[in-house]
Amino acid sequence: MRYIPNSPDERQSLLATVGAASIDDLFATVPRAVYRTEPPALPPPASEIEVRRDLGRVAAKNAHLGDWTSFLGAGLYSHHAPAFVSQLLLRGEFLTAYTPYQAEVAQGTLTAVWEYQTHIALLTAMDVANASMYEGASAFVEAVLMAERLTKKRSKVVVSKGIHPVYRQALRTYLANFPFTIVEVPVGKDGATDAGALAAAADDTTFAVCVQSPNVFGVVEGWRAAADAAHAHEAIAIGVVNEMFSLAVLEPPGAAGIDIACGEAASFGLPPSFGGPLVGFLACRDAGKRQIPGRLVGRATDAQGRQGFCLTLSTREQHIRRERATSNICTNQGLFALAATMTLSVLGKKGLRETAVQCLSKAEYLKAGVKALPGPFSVAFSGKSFNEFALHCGVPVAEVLRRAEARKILAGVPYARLEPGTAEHRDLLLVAVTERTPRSGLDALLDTLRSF
Amino acid sequence: MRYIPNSPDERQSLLATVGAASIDDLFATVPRAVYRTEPPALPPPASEIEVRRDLGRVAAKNAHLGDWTSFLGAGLYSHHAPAFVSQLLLRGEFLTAYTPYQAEVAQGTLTAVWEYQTHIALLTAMDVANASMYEGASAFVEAVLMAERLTKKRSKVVVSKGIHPVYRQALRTYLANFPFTIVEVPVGKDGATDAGALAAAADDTTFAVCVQSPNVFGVVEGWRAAADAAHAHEAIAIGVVNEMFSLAVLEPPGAAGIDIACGEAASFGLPPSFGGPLVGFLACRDAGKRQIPGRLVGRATDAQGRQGFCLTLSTREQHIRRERATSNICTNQGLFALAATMTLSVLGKKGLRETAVQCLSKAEYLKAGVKALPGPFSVAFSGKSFNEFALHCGVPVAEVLRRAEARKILAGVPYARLEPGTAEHRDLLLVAVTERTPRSGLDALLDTLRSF
Amino acid sequence: MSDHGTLTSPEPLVRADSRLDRRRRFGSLFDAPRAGRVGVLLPPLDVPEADPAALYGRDHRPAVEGELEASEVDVVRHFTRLSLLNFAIDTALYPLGSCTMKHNPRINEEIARLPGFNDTHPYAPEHLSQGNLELMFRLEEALKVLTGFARVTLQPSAGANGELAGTLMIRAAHAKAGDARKHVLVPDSAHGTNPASAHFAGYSVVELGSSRRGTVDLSELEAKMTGDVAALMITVPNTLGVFEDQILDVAKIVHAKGGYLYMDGANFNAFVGKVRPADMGVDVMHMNLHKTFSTPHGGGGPGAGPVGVGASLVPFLPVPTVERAGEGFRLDYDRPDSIGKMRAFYGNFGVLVRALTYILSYGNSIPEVAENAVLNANYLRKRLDPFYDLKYDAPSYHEIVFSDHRQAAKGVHNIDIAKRLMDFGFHPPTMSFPLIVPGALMIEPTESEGKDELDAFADAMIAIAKECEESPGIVTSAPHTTPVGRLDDAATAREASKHGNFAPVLRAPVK
Amino acid sequence: MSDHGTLTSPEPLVRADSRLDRRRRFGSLFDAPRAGRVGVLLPPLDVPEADPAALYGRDHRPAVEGELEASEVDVVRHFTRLSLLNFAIDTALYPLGSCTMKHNPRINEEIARLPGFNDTHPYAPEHLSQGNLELMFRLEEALKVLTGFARVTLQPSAGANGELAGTLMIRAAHAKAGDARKHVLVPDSAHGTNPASAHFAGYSVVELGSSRRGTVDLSELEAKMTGDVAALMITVPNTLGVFEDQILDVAKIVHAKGGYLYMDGANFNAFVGKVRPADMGVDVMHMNLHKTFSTPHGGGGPGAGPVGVGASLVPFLPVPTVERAGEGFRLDYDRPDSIGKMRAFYGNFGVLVRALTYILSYGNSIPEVAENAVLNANYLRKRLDPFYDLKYDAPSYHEIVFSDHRQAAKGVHNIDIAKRLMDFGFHPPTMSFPLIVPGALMIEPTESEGKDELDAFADAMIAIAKECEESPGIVTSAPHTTPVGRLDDAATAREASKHGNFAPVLRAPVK
Ligand SMILES: Cc1ncc(COP(=O)(O)O)c(C=O)c1O
Ligand SMILES: Cc1ncc(COP(=O)(O)O)c(C=O)c1O
Repeated sequence: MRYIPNSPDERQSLLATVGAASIDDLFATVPRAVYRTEPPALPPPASEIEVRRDLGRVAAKNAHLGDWTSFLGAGLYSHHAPAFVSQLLLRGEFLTAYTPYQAEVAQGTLTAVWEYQTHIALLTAMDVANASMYEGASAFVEAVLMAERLTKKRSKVVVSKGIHPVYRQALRTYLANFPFTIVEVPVGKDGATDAGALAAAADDTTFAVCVQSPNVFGVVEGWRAAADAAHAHEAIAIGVVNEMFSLAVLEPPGAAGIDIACGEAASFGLPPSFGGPLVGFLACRDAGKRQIPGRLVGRATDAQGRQGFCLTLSTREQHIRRERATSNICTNQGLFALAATMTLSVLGKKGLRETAVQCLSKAEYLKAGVKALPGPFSVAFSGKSFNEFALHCGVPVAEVLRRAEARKILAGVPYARLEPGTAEHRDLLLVAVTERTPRSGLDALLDTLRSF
Repeated sequence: MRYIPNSPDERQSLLATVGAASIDDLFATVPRAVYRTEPPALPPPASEIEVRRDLGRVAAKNAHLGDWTSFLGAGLYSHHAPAFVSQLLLRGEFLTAYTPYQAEVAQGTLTAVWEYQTHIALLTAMDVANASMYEGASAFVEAVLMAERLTKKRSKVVVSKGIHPVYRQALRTYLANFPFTIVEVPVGKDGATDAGALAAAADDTTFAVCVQSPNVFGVVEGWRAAADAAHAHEAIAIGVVNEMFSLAVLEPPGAAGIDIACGEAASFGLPPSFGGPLVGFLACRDAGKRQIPGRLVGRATDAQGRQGFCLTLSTREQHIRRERATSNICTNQGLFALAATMTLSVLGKKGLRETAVQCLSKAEYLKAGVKALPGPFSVAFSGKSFNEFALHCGVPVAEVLRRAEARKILAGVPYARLEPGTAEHRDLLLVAVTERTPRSGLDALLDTLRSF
Repeated sequence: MSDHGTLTSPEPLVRADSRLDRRRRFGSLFDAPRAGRVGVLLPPLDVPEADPAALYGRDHRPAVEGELEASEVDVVRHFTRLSLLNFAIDTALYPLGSCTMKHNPRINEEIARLPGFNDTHPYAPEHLSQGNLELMFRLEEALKVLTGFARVTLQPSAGANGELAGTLMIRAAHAKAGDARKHVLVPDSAHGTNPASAHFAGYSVVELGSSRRGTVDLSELEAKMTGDVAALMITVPNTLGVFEDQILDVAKIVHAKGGYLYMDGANFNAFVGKVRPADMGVDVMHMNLHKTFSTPHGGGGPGAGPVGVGASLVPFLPVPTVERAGEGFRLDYDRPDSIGKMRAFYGNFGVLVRALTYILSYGNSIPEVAENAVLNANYLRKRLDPFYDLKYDAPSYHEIVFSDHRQAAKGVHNIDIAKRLMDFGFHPPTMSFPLIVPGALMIEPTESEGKDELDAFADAMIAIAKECEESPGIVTSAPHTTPVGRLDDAATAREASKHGNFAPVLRAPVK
Repeated sequence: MSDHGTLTSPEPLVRADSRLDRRRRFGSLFDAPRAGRVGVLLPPLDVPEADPAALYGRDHRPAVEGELEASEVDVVRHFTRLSLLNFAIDTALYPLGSCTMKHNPRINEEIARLPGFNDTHPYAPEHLSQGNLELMFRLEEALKVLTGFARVTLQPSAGANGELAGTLMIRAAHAKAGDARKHVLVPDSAHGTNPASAHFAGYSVVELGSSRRGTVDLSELEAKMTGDVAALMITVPNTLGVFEDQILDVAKIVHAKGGYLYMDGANFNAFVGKVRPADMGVDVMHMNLHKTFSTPHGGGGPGAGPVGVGASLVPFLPVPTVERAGEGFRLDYDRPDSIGKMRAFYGNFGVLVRALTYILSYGNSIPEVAENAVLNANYLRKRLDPFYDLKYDAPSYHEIVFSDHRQAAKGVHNIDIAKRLMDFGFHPPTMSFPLIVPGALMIEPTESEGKDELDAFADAMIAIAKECEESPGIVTSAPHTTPVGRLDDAATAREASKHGNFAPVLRAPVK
């Protein structure tokens, strides 16, 4: 039974109406050779009491951030999640609805998506944003594919190594079977992409030039180098952001020549949830909107002049265009785009700014503290940062983590975690703060480092 | 600001409309001698981040039952709470509505209350149940006061000492200023109220005879002795229940001559929450309904013949009858009556029975285990029980608790906790189980006892 | 989206078809039997199964006849659909006077649901309950700061229960002093629970008239405040929303005769943080945490009714109190003069958690609550004054009590106006009291409404006032848009009170 | 309460007044500017405040112009009101074909919200993430049991992403074997994501026609299955709800030519626990956890699209995989032939938690899911068959695809029937595909609907069929009871696609 309402009698009466002698009759066209009458090798049904006991124990084996002082970031930052958000997400009308194909009975979802598009467009200073992508890395890949469509017959994409390694790995995976070459450009001493190398790498076969800011090392490198390099060859400039609060105090991609902005918007109150579900975003200039992947919501009017919202420009999508669609995406991250929208709504202009200033201030405090340390630690790059920076460790990073752990501190993310198997940056620890990190936590980390 | 929407400008415009120069003007009729212009001596406003940190730490100082094997009961039993209940209780339409004075916009609440009344009436086999009382003890007091109104000009209430001591204390408190005498009747060797003493205590000045079953010692004593004692003198028989699951396997008060049933219904999925909010119930025979305290919901019809529900028999209540009302209760336990109703709805006939049988079986297993012990422990009373029994300890009860605690076991409730300051039953530990208590927990407790 | 604000051009007539609409279908689960359906799965029984029939013999009950059989899907949908039939603060302004229907912050719910609070047993050892005792201690301290009282008991389950506790303490104090008294004075404007509580404390109630300004009539007070009067139960601001400007004299008069001044704190929202009741000479006062301190009313409850008392009443507080003990806290039962217990355990603890969360959230800025509550009420007064009668025109605080005097001339009464408001999506005001205002419309917006929502409500009230002039019929026949129209509650009460006629009026019959 | 079941006597005409009703008022928060309002309070900054303007110079941004200013009350009410405009499973049957809109158990939400799962970071050290790794390991094991595959990757974010991952693995396998191929065969009945995914994996799509029975046409398959074809993407049961009874031959034909058989597992609900795809010769298959395994669709997502593969494709799985390591578990990145990563981190972990909770809840009784899903669909087919055309009348499994053929004769099309269903409180069926059924009405009730709800839906469909005969106008002008009527999406698309015309169509303009 569990979640099957019908009683045995009701099932019998359905069977009778259907005119079948048994359930098996309904499966008559399944080849007997593969039709199983034995139950699968799973345990018996578990009651809520048992599931809570079982999975409660499993959950207890993890370190949850609430119990620790955490400096973990590297693309996923745990900011404040307003209390009302997770409670309103439990409303069945949001939780248990499907994609709003039928506008008349989905105005709740549609209005919220339109607001999400607006928030993303405002933050990135872009014209148009879509209804969400899976997460940052695939959003980046979709942006690159979109750029290729926008620039006919080109084969090269120039990618800064300041972009999160995992995003670059995903790009290699998706592009494996296309005749495109990926050229990666290193970062300089300041941790920013080498502008010269970037310009040099771009040519008339290039369809996109891609950078991230703040980049994977936390360095704020801005957008202009990429924009210039791209536009010198009529290529598309792609800007990646995965700490959206930075856009409350830093020049947005749309204001600095970037053509497509993409990345991760989980900073807006999403629980980290071991890395998913998150919410990817993709925004572009008006010129690109017909090539944008995923769903778009637009404002519309009914025959009585009542206004509402509905899905639009659907001819871009797979259910109509099939293999010629702008993407294969169908289900996206609706509920978590809604969570981000709720959070942004209550943060507002003022809350965005205050949060960003707090993040910056705490990171600057920590950087200053590190610089003042006698020991084997230093700030790896000279570039400006926002709420994260790369800590250069003169001792094994693993040892730093161990000592911090003893004090209930998660000291940061070793760069090695981002690119297992490569030898680069083995001595870097990425350290991130948010408005939730108390000064006592910052001092505790500095103490730990001082102990070396 | 916090939860005040208006901006400073908006407040100014309101002030202007009102025609006041300042907020202080609005408080002009407050005697200046007591009007304070200094902020109160409280800390500055705390953000959600700070409140979570602060009160999260406070909460962490408690032993929460999920982390322990708990045998705590003594009037409050933690049974299974279906997952959907606490989530649906968060729906603003239930959570943030007031008492359903206006039926047309409160059919949700009214329908649920009517269902609650039905569940309570069915369980107790009574004709009518009210919309809820605060909790068991005050429900018991209201039942006694109701009995007095139903039997004119009588002055004595006979009360079994099998009734939870706290309920009896509350009775003494409420009755302090009425010319009534309370006669308490002890329990016998079997732990049940001495039937002879009960009959002897009742006379023609008696307006009520009150017993509890299962009683505070967990003994199932049934209702007939009280019913007979009361009815011999045309007094009202009152039956108290605070473990409602017992009614799934035991003769209900309404079927055994009890005139008013009352007590605690928290067993139906309410979180213990350190003893409140809980949900008291009061049910009676048809003859008593005009004297019932609290709210009642009835079925009604509108002019178009559409059916609905509304508050009814309100002339009993304080907002109309003032000092001649059947009670002073106004706000009751609506939301938790709803929680109990949701839980009962999904338990249904089958779930009620299964749960009760599991409780009984586990308690019997534990009792048998205790009886088989060599050491200084025994089952204190020979009477039958349901899911709780009194353990007689030949060693200090405190020592038993201590040793159990070391094994993450809350061994039970010392009777001394129920009646601080008196010398009775200092050697008794009340041990309760529910369907949530795993056999491993039962065996662990027996092991602990064996260690003596 | 439908345009905001303006109330022009009602929508064209459409077939509502609500009987066709599954989402609007409603009714009791008991009306739609689902024989054989199952909702809950339990773990397999891991001990030998006991046989209740054998064990209990003739006391055995085989089944609870008439109980439901439903699946989880049925139940989740039923209650989700039911919720859609309710108005609530979360959907719109809810001006139910005297009930202080303010925003219920969700952080309160989150904190109260922490397992460390929610999943704790009142009889767990004290050393394993230190967090709960600390929380109660901190809440009492905060309430002491806001009221100026010596102690506050958190035990009463709601306001009325607090009134009873307070009155019982007064009675105990007089008894201890060998000065038993018979009466309690209650103004005619008081809420019904006041006289009822006084009665259940064993007092006879003497009613006190109100002055033309709606406040206590001092001369009448002088006259009635005899040596046999235990206390005056006063409400400040009173239920007209008027502040007792002579409260200090009132206190003097009562105290001069050895009486206690009890204050009903249901309207504390009007001056929290700006006036300490104790400073006004109040000896004892209950607070409704579910009003002033934002704990949700849950469609009927729960509430919590802490009672603050001056030094002279401290010995009589209910047991247990929470006391400091070294680093930690303990429960104190050893209070010989205590009135005893108002209930089992320590109070509606979960409500206390929410209230402390709220107090911490505002902290020392809490006077803003009172200031904006009073400002909002006065704004509505100003906007509605031209359209509705105010019987008492003393300065308003947190609420305003209009009457239907003017509309009644057109045959429209407060109840009609209330029902018509529903068509505009607003919950009606309070009408059942104060009894001194016939056809009362008691409106309390609270501080947590913005100008836009206040204006929408005022626009609706004004539109209705116009309808009363131009087309009273649409008002007297309202509501038109609710799932049911006005219910014949008189008929229901008649049926319900008939002997032997309890089902299906008051409950579902056993089928 | 309105009587259950019967569809007689629609209610009298009433003025809906929804523009007057605050609760039905809706629109974007961006439409009602609330300058100066504040929603969130942060802790006081406890370190020296940095000055972004000074630090960033010309890269500094002073403010996000156009962003909202709203109070918490405004926001909570806005989203609560918005929710009231949605249909959802929690309010009524939701027969959106191919989407498997089944009951979403609340225990799933509770478990997924445990801080131990919800508040964990993907880059926390592995030894501090053992619970998460164990959960993923156990889910993979359970899915292996149900599918019969050698391994399952949990990384893909949704079904389409799983399709891409699966196709990329096929491509990698052929490449490794030095046998690069150009085409992928996709039946004309397939969901749009199939050809789209094949395309994004770098293949050209060759369409395969369907037989008269709606199944794959074997002779056409034989003809098109050349050595240049990498795979056939098949859906079982297909989007007509018809089971590929010749699936074993299909597999033989594909394998004989060195191709892989990809199965779209979106319809797994029709046979979960009763047939293991691997046993049918399927080499790779994605599952939609947000369909078969009850994770909520959330109005658009998130989903999760695990992909099961046979032994030959295991080397190509995305990294990392979860492997046993002594007592515990570890992430394995050292897989040289891996296709790499489909996304950051490890997948939609929170969705995985819900799915495992669901699988544990059913355990070995999970075949009942498929049995009842198929039974319910066949019951609806039987009841509706007399009123609607079935283009393909092969035996139905979990869904039925009717057409509007008969109604079209009266000028009523599937879209009209869909909109009219809304007036009855039901969400419409799927209409956008399968493309081989013109005027399709694809109906999937799922197992979690009881007879009463199925009957109410059937009654509604039948009532509409009658309306199509007797008063088609009421159907073609539907819906009549929704907050907005049919929106002119053509006009919106026209506006939206115009150059430079993005606001206010696609977003709010900066005011
Ligand atoms: C003025 C007044 N006094 C007392 C009460 C009674 O409080 P409660 O409902 O919490 O018992 C109320 C609320 O109904 C009230 O408005
Ligand atoms: C048959 C079929 N295949 C594939 C998909 C795509 O799955 P998703 O939406 O999870 O990407 C769907 C669901 O929309 C579907 O119905």
